[in-house]
Amino acid sequence: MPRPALVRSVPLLSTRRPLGVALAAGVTVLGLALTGCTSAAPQASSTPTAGGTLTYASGDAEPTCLDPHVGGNYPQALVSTQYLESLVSLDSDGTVIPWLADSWTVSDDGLTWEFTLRDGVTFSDGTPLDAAAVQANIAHLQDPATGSSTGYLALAKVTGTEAVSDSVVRLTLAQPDSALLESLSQPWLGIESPTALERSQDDNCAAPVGTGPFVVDSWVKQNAITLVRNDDYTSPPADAEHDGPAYLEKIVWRFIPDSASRYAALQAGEVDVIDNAQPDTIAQAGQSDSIVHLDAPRPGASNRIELNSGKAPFNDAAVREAFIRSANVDDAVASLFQGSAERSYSALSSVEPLGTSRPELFDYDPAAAATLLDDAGWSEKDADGYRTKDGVRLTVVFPVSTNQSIPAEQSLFEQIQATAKATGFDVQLTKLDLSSWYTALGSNAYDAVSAPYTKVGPDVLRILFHSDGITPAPSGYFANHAQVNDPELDALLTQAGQTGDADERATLYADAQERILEGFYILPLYDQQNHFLLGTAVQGARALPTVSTPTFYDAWLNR
Amino acid sequence: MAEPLTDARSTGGQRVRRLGARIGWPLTRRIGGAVFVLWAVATLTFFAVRLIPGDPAQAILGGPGSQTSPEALAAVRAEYGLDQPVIVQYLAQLGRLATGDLGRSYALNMDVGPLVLSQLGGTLLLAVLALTVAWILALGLATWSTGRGRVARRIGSGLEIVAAALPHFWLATTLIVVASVWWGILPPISTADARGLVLPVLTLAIPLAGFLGQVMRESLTTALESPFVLSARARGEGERGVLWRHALRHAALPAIGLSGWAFGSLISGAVVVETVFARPGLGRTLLNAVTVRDVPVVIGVVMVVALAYILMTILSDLASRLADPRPTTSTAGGAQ
Amino acid sequence: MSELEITAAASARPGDQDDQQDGRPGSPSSGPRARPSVVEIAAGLLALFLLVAAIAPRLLAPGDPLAIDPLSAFGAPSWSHWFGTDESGRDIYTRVIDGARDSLVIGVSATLIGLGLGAVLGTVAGTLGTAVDFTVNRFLEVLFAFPGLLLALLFILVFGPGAGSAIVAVGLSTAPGYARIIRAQLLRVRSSAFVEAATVQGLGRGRILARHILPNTLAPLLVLGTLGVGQAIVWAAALSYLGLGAQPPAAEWGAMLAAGRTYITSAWWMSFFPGLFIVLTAVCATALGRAIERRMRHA
Amino acid sequence: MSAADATRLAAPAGGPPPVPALAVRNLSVGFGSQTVVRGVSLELAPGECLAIVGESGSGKSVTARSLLGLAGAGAQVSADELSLTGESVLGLSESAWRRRRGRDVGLVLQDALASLDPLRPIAREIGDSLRLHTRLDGAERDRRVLEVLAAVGLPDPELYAGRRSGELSGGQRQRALIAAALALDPPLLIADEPTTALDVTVQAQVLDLLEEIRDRGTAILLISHDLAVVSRIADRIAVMHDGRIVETGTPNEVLGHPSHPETRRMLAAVPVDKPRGSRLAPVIATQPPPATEQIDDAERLFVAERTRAATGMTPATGSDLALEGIGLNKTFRGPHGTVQHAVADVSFSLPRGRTLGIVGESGSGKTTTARLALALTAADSGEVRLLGEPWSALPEKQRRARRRLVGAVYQDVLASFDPRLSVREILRHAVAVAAPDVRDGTNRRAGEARVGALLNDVGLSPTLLDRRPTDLSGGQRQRVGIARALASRPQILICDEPVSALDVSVQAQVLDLLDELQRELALSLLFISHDLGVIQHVSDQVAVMHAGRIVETGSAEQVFAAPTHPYTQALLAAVPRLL
Repeated sequence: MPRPALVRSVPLLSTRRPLGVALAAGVTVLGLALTGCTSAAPQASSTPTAGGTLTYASGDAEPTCLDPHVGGNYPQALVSTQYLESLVSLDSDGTVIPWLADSWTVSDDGLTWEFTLRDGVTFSDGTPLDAAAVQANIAHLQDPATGSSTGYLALAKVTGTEAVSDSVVRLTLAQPDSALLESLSQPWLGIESPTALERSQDDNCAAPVGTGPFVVDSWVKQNAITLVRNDDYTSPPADAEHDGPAYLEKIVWRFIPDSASRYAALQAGEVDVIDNAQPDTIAQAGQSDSIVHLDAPRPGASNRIELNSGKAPFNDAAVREAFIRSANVDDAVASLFQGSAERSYSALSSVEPLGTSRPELFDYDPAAAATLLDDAGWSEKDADGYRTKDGVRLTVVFPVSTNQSIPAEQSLFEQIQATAKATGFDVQLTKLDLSSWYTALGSNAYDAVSAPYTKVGPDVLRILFHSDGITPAPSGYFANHAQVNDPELDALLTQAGQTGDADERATLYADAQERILEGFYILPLYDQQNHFLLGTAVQGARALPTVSTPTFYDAWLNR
Repeated sequence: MAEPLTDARSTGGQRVRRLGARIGWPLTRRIGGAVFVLWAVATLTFFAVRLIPGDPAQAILGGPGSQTSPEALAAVRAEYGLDQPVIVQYLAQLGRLATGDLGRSYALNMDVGPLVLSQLGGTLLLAVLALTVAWILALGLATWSTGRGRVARRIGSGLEIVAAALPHFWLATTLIVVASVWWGILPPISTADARGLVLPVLTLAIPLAGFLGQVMRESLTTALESPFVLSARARGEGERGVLWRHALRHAALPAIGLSGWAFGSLISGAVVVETVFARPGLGRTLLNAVTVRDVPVVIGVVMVVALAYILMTILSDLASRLADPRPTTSTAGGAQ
Repeated sequence: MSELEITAAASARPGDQDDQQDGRPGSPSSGPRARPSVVEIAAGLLALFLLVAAIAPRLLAPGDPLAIDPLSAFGAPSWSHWFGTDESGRDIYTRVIDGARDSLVIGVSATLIGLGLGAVLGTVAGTLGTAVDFTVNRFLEVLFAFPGLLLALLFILVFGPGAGSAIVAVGLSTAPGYARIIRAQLLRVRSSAFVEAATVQGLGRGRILARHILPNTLAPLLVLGTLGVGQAIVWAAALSYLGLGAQPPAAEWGAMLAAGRTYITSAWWMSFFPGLFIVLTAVCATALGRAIERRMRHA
Repeated sequence: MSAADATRLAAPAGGPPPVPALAVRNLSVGFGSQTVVRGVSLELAPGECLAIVGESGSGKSVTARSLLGLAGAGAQVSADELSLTGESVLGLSESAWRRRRGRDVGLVLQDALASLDPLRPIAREIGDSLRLHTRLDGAERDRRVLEVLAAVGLPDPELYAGRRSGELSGGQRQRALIAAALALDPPLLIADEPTTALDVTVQAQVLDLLEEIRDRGTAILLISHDLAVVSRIADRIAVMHDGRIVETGTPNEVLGHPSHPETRRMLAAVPVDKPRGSRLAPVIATQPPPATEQIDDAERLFVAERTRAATGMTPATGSDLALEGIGLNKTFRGPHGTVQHAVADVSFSLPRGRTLGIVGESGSGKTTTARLALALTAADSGEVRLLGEPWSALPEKQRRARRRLVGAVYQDVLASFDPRLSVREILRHAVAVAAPDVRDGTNRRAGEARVGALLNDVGLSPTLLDRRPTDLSGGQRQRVGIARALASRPQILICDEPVSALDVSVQAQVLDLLDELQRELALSLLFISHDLGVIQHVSDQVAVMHAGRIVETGSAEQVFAAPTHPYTQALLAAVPRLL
């Protein structure tokens, strides 16, 4: 039984995450945790058989629109991976490989890209895939009426498109963007039928039309999306296991928000695959013969607590360091995640090759924390044992999104609350629903927060730590929750985003990470958890190495 | 049991007419009252949701996490009339509601009417089944534990009290663990066939049965001590006959009156149960809509629930009147 | 005077016992003064235990309910941890005992708010004339048409989550029920023979209200309240499940139950014991309420 | 009529001694340690009517129920013999009992409204016995139900078969109940107070019906508290007291030559044909007068006050009418816009110090008249004047000050007490309302004394002061009610059915007390009752009400001796008399 990658065990995380722009790091790409382990199939010897219905149970919120161009969050990516395809993909080593585009070229100044499309591909509504179709997709993403968020930002530097021929499309950029290919590989930039895009947004949201191995058949809100096999499928990515149509006849995509119910459903055989598996169930699955674990940490940022350096008390680096030193994260991760998550000491996901890890900066050292606080003027203690300075209590307001933090993570925060209390921090956890949580962030009513960010490549650092990210959008949204405002860091990140030279880029990102970690802006916890549990009947399922969404093209049922 | 009516035409007809007179006038008043309640519910909800912090335009554009441009926000505000004064928005909303138009969801890219309709069936089915099962459980326990001595009575009323104290979500999880994980006899989530309904229905029905049972037991005791039961026994009626032909009907009266209220509490329970069992339905829709500030959906669901509640109350009144044709009618209780 | 005395003597004759329905001593009206039943004693003891837990938790559980010990997390019930440990290695017994205060405070204050509001609404409706009665009744109907949980949800979303909000929210959503009961009781008392008798005696409206109607209307509140506390705790637990109740690390039972539910398949004790205490409290409250009711009815 | 019935009708009266319908020897029934029936023996032949008479608590109902095996949970029944139609039923199993009930013995209870399931049509109730004991199909049962209904004299049985007990009049209801017991034509019918709640004319009809049934050959065991009622149809009377049968005999023997003191006491208590002012209850001075100093004080105070009250009684105005109703009309709106005239054109006058009796059957408007007199209900037209001054016409605020002049005594006296209050509190409140100094608390001691005096006035021991009314007997309660009415030193007492709920001997005591008080305190009494005997006994003037109108009025002697109105005549004819 070749068990799939338990290589890195990880935390999981739950629902929707806003995705930021992908940046492109030309050639460099990330290896996924699935390395060498693309299949979750327990019986490698069997021959795939066609047919059958696979039931997938998602713990994420049900998308409000199945077209990932609209908005663009992870739940959309999960399901659209089954019916939409991108121009390029990544292989398990992180190398960009052809998908709907056979090949591509870039001009020396990095401002003009030409993609040659694969021959003979048609959308499932019969529309042929051609240059005009790609143009229509880019136009759709850039049209404000679409309401695209993730895809829109990914294409921020694209200023024009042109059909060089039926099969060659040219993109013109305002500035060089070495992350372009990675951006295009993301499911949020999946290519849809231009004919279908002509329809009203409602229709398109209900059943987007792509070139993928499955087709959206029906969507009963709050119940299930039914996907059926695309029998005319011709365009698997270069790293697929087979050609032609998928094995599965049908996928029923369900939403079971309650984690206990979801796992019970898998145990009872009512569903075949669940996502957002909880640590205790992963541990149980490890001892079970009937359930297989698939671990696919997401790329981009690690899961971390961001400390708001924009206001007191964390505008003082010493207090930030004291907080980090006073938090016993290691024990908490060990007990809560039961081996399914590994502690991170980096701003980036462990799947990012350019990540820098500095364990020594995040040691649990309450004594050092106490000294730091004493020196910083927080030397008094009040009746409850909390430190004060000038009569003000050392309070850390920590809003927790119940949508974004799984129970184990919420418990982790409680343990941090408890250990930090010993040093004299009054950590005030507030569980909030997503809207309230964003409102709290938007009104700067937080001292610490944990917000996940998924994105391919180290360019995520620019989004999270460049001072541009402090200014909120009209919606109140901003990505730089640590409110890092460091001109030198800004320069490093801008430069890294535009350089064409891989070594230089690596050095620049390394420097940038040093500044971030040594500035104690963040307390890294672990990778963004992305665990799937599969019934043993499911064979050949794997996660795409782009943003770790599962694909069932190669999957088949061994019942 | 044959209807002992001798002249079905005349007496039956008269009875129908008398019944009609008894119900007719209250019914028209009821309809007036219902319209008022619907209006008030819509108004309250409209302003209550408005009090929740958060920008509706933002909700429309994919929630606060999305990165929207000021232009898009302005466009949406204009499109949905959000730039109008609140009172204008309120009147517009009322106007739409009056014509049966529930408006368009901010978050779900669809009209509220079809959405609510598509979710209504599941919840109604759940609620009606749960109500029925609760009745069966309560009646079963009452009949089992009556006339079997003190111990049985104690056990019966003890079970009722415990059942009424069970939190829905805990009961649901326990049922899942026992029936699905340990025994593997029932699916833990909703399925296309009826098996998937068993656990959700039980989850809702058990606590409710506890309530109904408590109410029923009290009136059952009274009924069993009444002279007409003695009369029936004197005619040779056995325990079972006394119970089914006489006492239970009296015992059921207050519980029938409670059914309107019970329905309301089932809807609250449905919020939890639909989440746990991943069932489509109004409860889950409502919870989601509230968390993303989807005002039209919230109002739409609340209106439909209020309407269903009103209908349920009327039905339970009607049932009370049918079960108890005596002219002194008590209004359906909303008692706890 | 002798004649009157004689009458007095006559009236004391043993034959004058006409209220005893043909001498059936087994009839239910005769027994209830009897000493408390086993169930009542058990409920009383449990109530005492909970009260001690709420007032002086350290007496029953000397440990710190917030003390984490990650390395002994998810411990099954054992000699050192009677109820096991939770995901952070906190002792569940200690937390359950410590949670009594929060849970009881939530249950009691929510019930007080509900009852208070209900009493005011019910009394206002029952005393201030038909116009007010009509208005209040319509208002109550509207509140009834709202699913209780939605009322609570809206309230919490407007005012933010937390124990305080949960208390008010639960109180608000139970108030209409109480109001109806109280109004019905008031109407019954108002049209009762003894109120009429007071009118005949020449008592003024205000005096009748203060001396007869209100005391008799509000007397059942104690029973209602006792019965309501258990339900309020269950309600608050539901809000905690939806993540809208008490905030961490408070050891409120509903929050513990909700947190433990996640681990139901691997650590049943995490949700079992808080759940057990919720149910026990509700049962205990109901049993006590019933006992009080019985005694009041036959007093 | 069924075939069985026909045979029985034809059964010869003579011949060998028939198998007794009921034979009981030495029956004892106990509940726990308490024995309520002690060694009762009875025998009842077919076609015979035996009446068991006794007051509440005498054990007569338990006896009756034991004969059906329905003595109740926890009852210990023992007997040397207990047989129905010659077959022993001692120690029968529950299911064997069930087969006999309804078939071998039928039971008719008091208060048909409660004894017929109010939710089921009477046809179903009657058909139940048929369903349980025969194999008749639905149509046959329906036919038999109609037969029985016709046999009990319900007019238009087809119309009534589908109605529920609440939709019938009292008489119809009682007939239906009897029909239910007779559906299978059992040889023995046990009727437990079958006429108690009924109006006198209806009562007469029901008694006629029972007589008819008896004459058809059914043995009837009639249970009643009312000697006059049973004397009418019983072949033999058994007087029960304290669980024993103390006297048995024919009506002539028992009523004419009562041998047991209990029988004599019961007979004496019957008010019918007893002249106004004569005592009904025996005077037995077994208890010394309360002699504490405090009571003596109270007594003195009370006497002094009474003297004052008597002197101040001289009317300020010239009227010698205590209460006067002039042309009173009151209508109520029915459920569907119908108008019911509860009281139509009623005038009455109550001279000072006298008693006006208003008598009428249920629904005659007498209670509405009482409420109008108390100014609890406003008349549509007409006026009530008090001591010659406006009363009903006053606004309540002004009337309130004068309310202390009028006291009221109620039928359901228990309901008229605030359930939270003890006797002491009830009386203290009543005293306080009338006396401002007591109310202010400035003269608390005087208030206490007055309470004691009142209690003494109505013949109650001060030991009862801290009890609650629920813990008192019915007679004691009514005395407290009277004491409360007297607290404000009223000049007028309005008594609405004050003794209807009481046993006849207790009733006698209360009537004596009222008579006593009237003379002592110079009270004017408006006395309302359905009971002609009581009215005759207490009244100086009588008004007979029927359908909202006063059909006849005059002095008691005149009305009872020579009624002019046909309704009064019918009413008087229906009154059950002792022989």
